[in-house]
Amino acid sequence: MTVSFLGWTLDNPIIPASGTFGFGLEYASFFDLNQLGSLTTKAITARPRFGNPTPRIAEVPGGMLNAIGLQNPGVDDVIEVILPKLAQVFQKPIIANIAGSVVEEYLEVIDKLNSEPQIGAFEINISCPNVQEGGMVFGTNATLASDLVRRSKQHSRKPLIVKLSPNVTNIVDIARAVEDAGADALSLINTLVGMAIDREKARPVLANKFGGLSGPAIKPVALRMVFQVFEQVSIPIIGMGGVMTAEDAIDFILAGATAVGVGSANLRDPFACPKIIEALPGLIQHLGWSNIKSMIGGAHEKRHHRL
Amino acid sequence: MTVSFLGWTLDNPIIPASGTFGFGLEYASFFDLNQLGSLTTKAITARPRFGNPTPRIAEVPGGMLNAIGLQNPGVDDVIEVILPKLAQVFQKPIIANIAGSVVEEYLEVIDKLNSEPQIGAFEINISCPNVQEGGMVFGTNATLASDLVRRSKQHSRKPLIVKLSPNVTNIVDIARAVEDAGADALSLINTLVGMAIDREKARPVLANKFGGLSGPAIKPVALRMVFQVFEQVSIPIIGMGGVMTAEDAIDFILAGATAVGVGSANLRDPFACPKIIEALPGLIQHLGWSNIKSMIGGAHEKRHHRL
Amino acid sequence: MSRLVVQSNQWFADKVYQMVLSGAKPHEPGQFVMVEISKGIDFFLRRPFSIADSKNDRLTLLYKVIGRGTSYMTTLIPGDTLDVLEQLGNGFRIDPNRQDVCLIGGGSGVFPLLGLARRLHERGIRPTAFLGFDTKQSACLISELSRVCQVAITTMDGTLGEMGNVCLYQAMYQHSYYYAVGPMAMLKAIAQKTTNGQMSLEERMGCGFGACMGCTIMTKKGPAQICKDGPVFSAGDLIWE
Amino acid sequence: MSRLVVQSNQWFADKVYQMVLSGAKPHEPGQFVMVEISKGIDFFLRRPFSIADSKNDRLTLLYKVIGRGTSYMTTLIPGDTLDVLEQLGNGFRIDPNRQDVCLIGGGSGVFPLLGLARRLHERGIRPTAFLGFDTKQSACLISELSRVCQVAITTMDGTLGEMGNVCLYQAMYQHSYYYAVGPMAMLKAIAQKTTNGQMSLEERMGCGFGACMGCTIMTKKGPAQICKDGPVFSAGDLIWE
Ligand SMILES: Cc1cc2nc3c(=O)[nH]c(=O)nc-3n(C[C@H](O)[C@H](O)[C@H](O)COP(=O)(O)OP(=O)(O)OC[C@H]3O[C@@H](n4cnc5c(N)ncnc54)[C@H](O)[C@@H]3O)c2cc1C
Ligand SMILES: Cc1cc2nc3c(=O)[nH]c(=O)nc-3n(C[C@H](O)[C@H](O)[C@H](O)COP(=O)(O)OP(=O)(O)OC[C@H]3O[C@@H](n4cnc5c(N)ncnc54)[C@H](O)[C@@H]3O)c2cc1C
Ligand SMILES: Cc1cc2nc3c(=O)[nH]c(=O)nc-3n(C[C@H](O)[C@H](O)[C@H](O)COP(=O)(O)O)c2cc1C
Ligand SMILES: Cc1cc2nc3c(=O)[nH]c(=O)nc-3n(C[C@H](O)[C@H](O)[C@H](O)COP(=O)(O)O)c2cc1C
Ligand code: FES
Ligand code: FES
Repeated sequence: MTVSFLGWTLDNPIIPASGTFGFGLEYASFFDLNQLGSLTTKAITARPRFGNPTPRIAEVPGGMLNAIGLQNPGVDDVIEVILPKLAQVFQKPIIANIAGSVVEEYLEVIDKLNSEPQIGAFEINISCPNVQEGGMVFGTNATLASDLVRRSKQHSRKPLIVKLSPNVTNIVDIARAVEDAGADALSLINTLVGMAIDREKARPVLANKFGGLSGPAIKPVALRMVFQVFEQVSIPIIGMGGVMTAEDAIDFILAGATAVGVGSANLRDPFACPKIIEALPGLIQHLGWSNIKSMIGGAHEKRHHRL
Repeated sequence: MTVSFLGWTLDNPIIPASGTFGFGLEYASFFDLNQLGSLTTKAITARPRFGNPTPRIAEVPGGMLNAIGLQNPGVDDVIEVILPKLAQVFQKPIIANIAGSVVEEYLEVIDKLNSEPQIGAFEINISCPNVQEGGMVFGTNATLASDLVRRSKQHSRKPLIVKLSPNVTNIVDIARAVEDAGADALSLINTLVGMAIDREKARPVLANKFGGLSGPAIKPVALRMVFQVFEQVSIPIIGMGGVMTAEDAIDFILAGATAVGVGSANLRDPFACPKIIEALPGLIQHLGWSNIKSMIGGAHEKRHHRL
Repeated sequence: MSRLVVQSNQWFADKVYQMVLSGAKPHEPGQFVMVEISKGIDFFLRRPFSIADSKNDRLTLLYKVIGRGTSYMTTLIPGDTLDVLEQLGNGFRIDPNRQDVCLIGGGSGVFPLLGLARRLHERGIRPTAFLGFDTKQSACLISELSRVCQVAITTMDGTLGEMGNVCLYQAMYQHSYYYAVGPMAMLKAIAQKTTNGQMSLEERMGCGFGACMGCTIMTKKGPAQICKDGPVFSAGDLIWE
Repeated sequence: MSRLVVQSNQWFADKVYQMVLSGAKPHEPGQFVMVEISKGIDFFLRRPFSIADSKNDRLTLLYKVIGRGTSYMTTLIPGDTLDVLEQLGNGFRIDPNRQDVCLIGGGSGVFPLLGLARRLHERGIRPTAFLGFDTKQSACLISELSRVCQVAITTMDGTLGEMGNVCLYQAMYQHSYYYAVGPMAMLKAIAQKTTNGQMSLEERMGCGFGACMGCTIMTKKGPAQICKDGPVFSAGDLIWE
């Protein structure tokens, strides 16, 4: 079940996705977090953010929309209050998801978090669809994306994962650009921009009008992007989008993911990750593989061997 | 229930979407086609096309993938064999969906169909994700799209609807470009590019690897694009993507659609369209509106009045 | 997370059903549960429902049929099981020394007041309940509440009790403390008169346990999650636009 | 499209269930139905199943548990209803003057042969059935078929009948005409020996009635839809790579 990722050995490839797992603390009352491969924090910004007005959540067929708007207590509070609490319930390296309105905000957060030993890697979020400034703007423009990644890389003393937006014409272009700019790994995908309408009130359900679509509905798009990017880049991929079961996780690994992010599934079922982790070994055996490493990219005709 | 669209009066806004309704003939054995507002044909190309190898179909959460690859008997057969048959079971103007590998192929089909009186409008398909050449290539590049539309417009003696691809960073850019190039209306959306993996065989389910995602899973993305485009263009929109019920159809109208395309739903339930048409009047009344026209764009803060 | 068994699921009042579940953990009045409507993805999110009452392993929910999920719930029959996330939220805080309290419920807001009234009654407190409904048909819980407290009723159309809006009921402001549950407009009107009380809030929820930040409101003490820091708030902490 | 009622739904052989539905239209052997697994979007597409037998308003399906849909089907109980698109496809063509015919079935391919054998029997034709299974446990329909025709069996592991692949069975090529249903590899092997017969094909289907072009194959007569122009084809019309 172990996989090598960014130089660490993950006990298993399952990593809760940013924004669906808070800072882990709520889930610690449900199960022992150390069962996880790693965990990704909610997006961290330089200063506290309240986010968008409510309603921030809508149910849609096969998934949900969210327009949280990067609510978080800011990097200082994360360092002073949250990371010490998390250290008591989770002893593996975590992934810190980082967001900002401008490049300088990303750099400020990186500078401050650089010296936190709990953090194993940064995940640069250039794909949040729910904020006016920054966020997805970086993720939908190869030049802006690669500039941000290059400068982040100069500041960062930890491996840099870049989380891509699926709301683009050509995901491979962006993936290549950030790889060239120094990214150590990619996370894909973030949410698709969608909306729901309250037909009784004849207005959008979300106060923010639009929100990010996640859940099983986006799995085919996510799989396709992981598959395409795997063939064109040589850095590892955290694949995510609609993973609910061990079967879904395996699909992402066969498409080319080294690790698998689990997002909205945690909200529906707080035990989603441990259930997936428990089911994986049996499934891998049933499918006739000896280990996860050998399965990475297994659905490609010419499978690359890059472990 | 009537709406004006391209100068015609549709008895109702429900129009089966291209590729899910063949050329109507199969459905004529299920119900009287004249109940429909109009109907859209399968894509027509200059010469017969066999399409992609099978499997061409996969089920995914909340929808399906298809990689038909524009199978059709070619424009000559459509004119000689199919349109006369269709004339016997459907007496309203139809929408002919047109595709091609190169601009000249589109123009050839338009030239040939121009003199067919059954055809009320052309729907230029610049968004088929399942062919190597043409198709989505036009729909994901504003310059190519507007060039194709401009030249099609010069040839066409019928109103021109342009069917957009959702696989783009900015749908509004493309919509504006084709409006400027002379499009009379827009259809959105075509399918999202996705994939499914056969994990037992460790390979893509579809012979074509990737396919077009349709069904309820894409409804939030489709609604968002209709909503965004409605605010930025002044030509009417046929909204589609995941419409299964009258409620879904109303959501698209409130988002800004003048007519509503029903696609995959027809495959699951051949009576989907007549059922939706039957349910609409009661639903409109329940929601407190006097007619459909007044609902178009009703979910926008500043509602445009463009009927 | 538990699998609870439907013991009964019956019509209770106009568009309102009562569901009794067994196998449940104990709950405080004011807490809520997140119910998985069915397996599969037809209902992706769980639905939040307040505890109407909780006794031994029995949990009573009262639910109004609003949309897809609650419509589906009416089709469940005894013996069916439901996956439920239990013991969510903070619940009402009860001060045994505070005797002169009233309960204010508007519409579905009356549901969680039943368990609260019973709990107060166990503690020797007999509050007055002011209940507001649209019309006689939708009125409910009156006989149940009458057993443990005094009940005063308003309906918008005057078909039962006094005519008008419950928050216009002057008598309730004579009590020194309140517990209020109901539509935002009602809560706001009450808070503008007095903030001596607790209010239970509702919002669309992604998780129900503090992970998704879907249900955040700004309070005088900073951002708060309705699902975790609430749903019951001190009226004085809330901010109204 | 009809709502059929489940009359029975029982284990039939290893991983194979038999479902009898009432309220059905009459069907020809070789035709198929498209079954809606459940309402809602948990199963977006219908599933195609051949008619194992059709009598009065009763339709018998035999289904192998393969994936999500067929697993779910095993949970249905008598009285449940299913939305079914009926009378799809062309069915086997029977020539009453052709007496010396054999049936060839591999795995689940044996299911539609039951109705065909019974129909041939009604017409006074008594074919020989050559059935191939993986192993004894998965063998089925032998006693049912024995009543209306002669049966010869092969299993891959030799646990029942002759050991080996059914299409290697030389005896069957002594018959002047065949009806074959089974995996593509089996059909191809047979077609390479002789094309004097009909073959029923399978493919993933979007609609089942000719609208989506999901099930197209190239034949010697041009493109054909398995769902509409088939599923039964003259072996001589098929093209093998
Ligand atoms: C803490 C809390 C306690 C509640 N207690 C009760 C109760 O005891 N009895 C009762 O009848 N109702 C209660 N509600 C409201 C109840 O959750 C909604 O009526 C229900 O979720 C509607 O589901 P639906 O599928 O029928 O509606 P739909 O409109 O089809 O649901 C679509 C989505 O919107 C959400 N949603 C719709 N209305 C609301 C709402 N008012 N609040 C939160 N989410 C909503 C649904 O949960 C779902 O995710 C409570 C809500 C909260 C937040
Ligand atoms: C004309 C025809 C007749 C058939 N008759 C029978 C029969 O009598 N008995 C029987 O057991 N099976 C029959 N099959 C195969 C049967 O349709 C599949 O086994 C079934 O659809 C699998 O569904 P699932 O949800 O369990 O599998 P999943 O793999 O979970 O299904 C996923 C999707 O793939 C499709 N699919 C998977 N396998 C097949 C397949 N072999 N053929 C077509 N679609 C497939 C499903 O319909 C569904 O859309 C027939 C198929 C066809 C085309
Ligand atoms: C409520 C919610 C909040 C999210 N917040 C963030 C975030 O802060 N940063 C980020 O990079 N992604 C965020 N995401 C995106 C997820 O991490 C993930 O990429 C996406 O939801 C797809 O995975 P899923 O389908 O498994 O949910 C959020 C998703 C949800 C549902
Ligand atoms: C099987 C299938 C074939 C399709 N073929 C075409 C086509 O030939 N031309 C076209 O413009 N769109 C085609 N589409 C796209 C649909 O017209 C429609 O835009 C899309 O499916 C979204 O709508 P839906 O979710 O209601 O299916 C096809 C869709 C399906 C499912
Ligand atoms: S509903 Fe998720 S934090 Fe409250
Ligand atoms: S399955 Fe749709 S055409 Fe055959």
